[in-house]
Amino acid sequence: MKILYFAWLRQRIGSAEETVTPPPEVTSVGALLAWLATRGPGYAEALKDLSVVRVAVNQEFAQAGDAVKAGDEVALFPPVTGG
Amino acid sequence: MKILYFAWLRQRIGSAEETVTPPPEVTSVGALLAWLATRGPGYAEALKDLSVVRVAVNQEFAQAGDAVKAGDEVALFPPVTGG
Amino acid sequence: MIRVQREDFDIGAELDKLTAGRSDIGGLASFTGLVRDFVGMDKAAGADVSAMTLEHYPGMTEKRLAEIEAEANTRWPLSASLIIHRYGKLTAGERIVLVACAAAHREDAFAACQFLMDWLKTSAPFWKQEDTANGPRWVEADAKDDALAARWKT
Amino acid sequence: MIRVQREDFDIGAELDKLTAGRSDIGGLASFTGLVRDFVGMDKAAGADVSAMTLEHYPGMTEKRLAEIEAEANTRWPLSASLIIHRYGKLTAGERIVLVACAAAHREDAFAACQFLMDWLKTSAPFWKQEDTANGPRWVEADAKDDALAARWKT
Repeated sequence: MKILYFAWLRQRIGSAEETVTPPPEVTSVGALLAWLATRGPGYAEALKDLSVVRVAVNQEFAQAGDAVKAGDEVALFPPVTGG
Repeated sequence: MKILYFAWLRQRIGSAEETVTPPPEVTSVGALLAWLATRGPGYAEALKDLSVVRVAVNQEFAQAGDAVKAGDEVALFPPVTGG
Repeated sequence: MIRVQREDFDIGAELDKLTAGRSDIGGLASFTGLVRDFVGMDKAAGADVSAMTLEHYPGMTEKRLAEIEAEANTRWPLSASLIIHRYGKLTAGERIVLVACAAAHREDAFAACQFLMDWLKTSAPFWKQEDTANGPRWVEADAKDDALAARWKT
Repeated sequence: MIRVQREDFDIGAELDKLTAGRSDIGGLASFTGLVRDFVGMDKAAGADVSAMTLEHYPGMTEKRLAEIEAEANTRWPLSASLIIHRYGKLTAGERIVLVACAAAHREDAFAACQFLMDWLKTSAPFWKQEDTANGPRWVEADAKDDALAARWKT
């Protein structure tokens, strides 16, 4: 599973992109975020307030209950501020 | 008093501009329109439906009750359609 | 700034001038009106229009446009505003009018731009005569424009 | 048409292309977003901004913009539409985004243009980091933008 990080999530986690293999019980966006938060202090810090974290699965906005699976491209980023 | 006509009012009356001296009792926009309508068949035709006639006195929109006097520039035209 | 002119205008050059050297502007809204080749709401149902002639009231036109622009600047905190309106004979596809409003925030720029168009449509002394397949025809005022302008009454 | 690019764009050339050779267009509404040199609603109260860096999500950005543009074309009868959004480092006064909508009638052009800006602000994956006098600062999403976008929910 490819994980992408943008904006301050990228900075706090210290990585723009990584390939991870979560345990088999991680089948939803919510479970994935909880698992990522255990990967280190930068992750825990970046993911401590999920109200400012948005997720896209395969480039579509996704909610905590949406499914994730091996091979997906999952992106984590703050609320968007373009325009 | 200078009278200007625009758009189809100009065409029906057959004049873009004329200088007139209405009788002294003509002191309002309404009275002026009534007097102009007596000046010929083109005028009567052009001024038969005042709901589609707009008036400006000295380049400001005016209503039937507003005053007119010698020396004024009075313009008669249809509802505007620019833009 | 307002301009009433026979000549065409260059949208890009006009908009660039409005924001040149400024860095307090967050948004620039603009509207360009063009000569449409059909009458009314529906292309299929409308008569063809090959050209139109815009008549105006020199003097009062400039005065009204300046008043309308001043009113927009009273209602919204604009960094810059512009109205250019042409007159004379224009063929289908030609530009008629350009309205642009710049502001720190986009809502103000959009609102002022729409306000200027709505007011201009209903209170600036211009009249359109269209050359249609059925002969020349004075455009009648559209009740829809009065309704749009009425949005801004305070 | 949508474009995501590092380079600047020429507003006049882009708008001219949109209407070139067309005579069924009555109105062209456009919005240009620029880098403002201050933070927040009030210039006097805000920190100075000398530049900003726009980060985006290549792939998803283009996809979202195309979806947003398609949605606008479903909601309004548009003759043409355009979204250009830049990324990378931009200094104060530089152009960020251009949105333009052409339609037979001005209400449709204006509404679609505002809709595109509101949706783009809240759902296209771009993030702004400002260089302020107090150091770099990630721009926070504005609740006002969510409210503006909520107008269009059906």
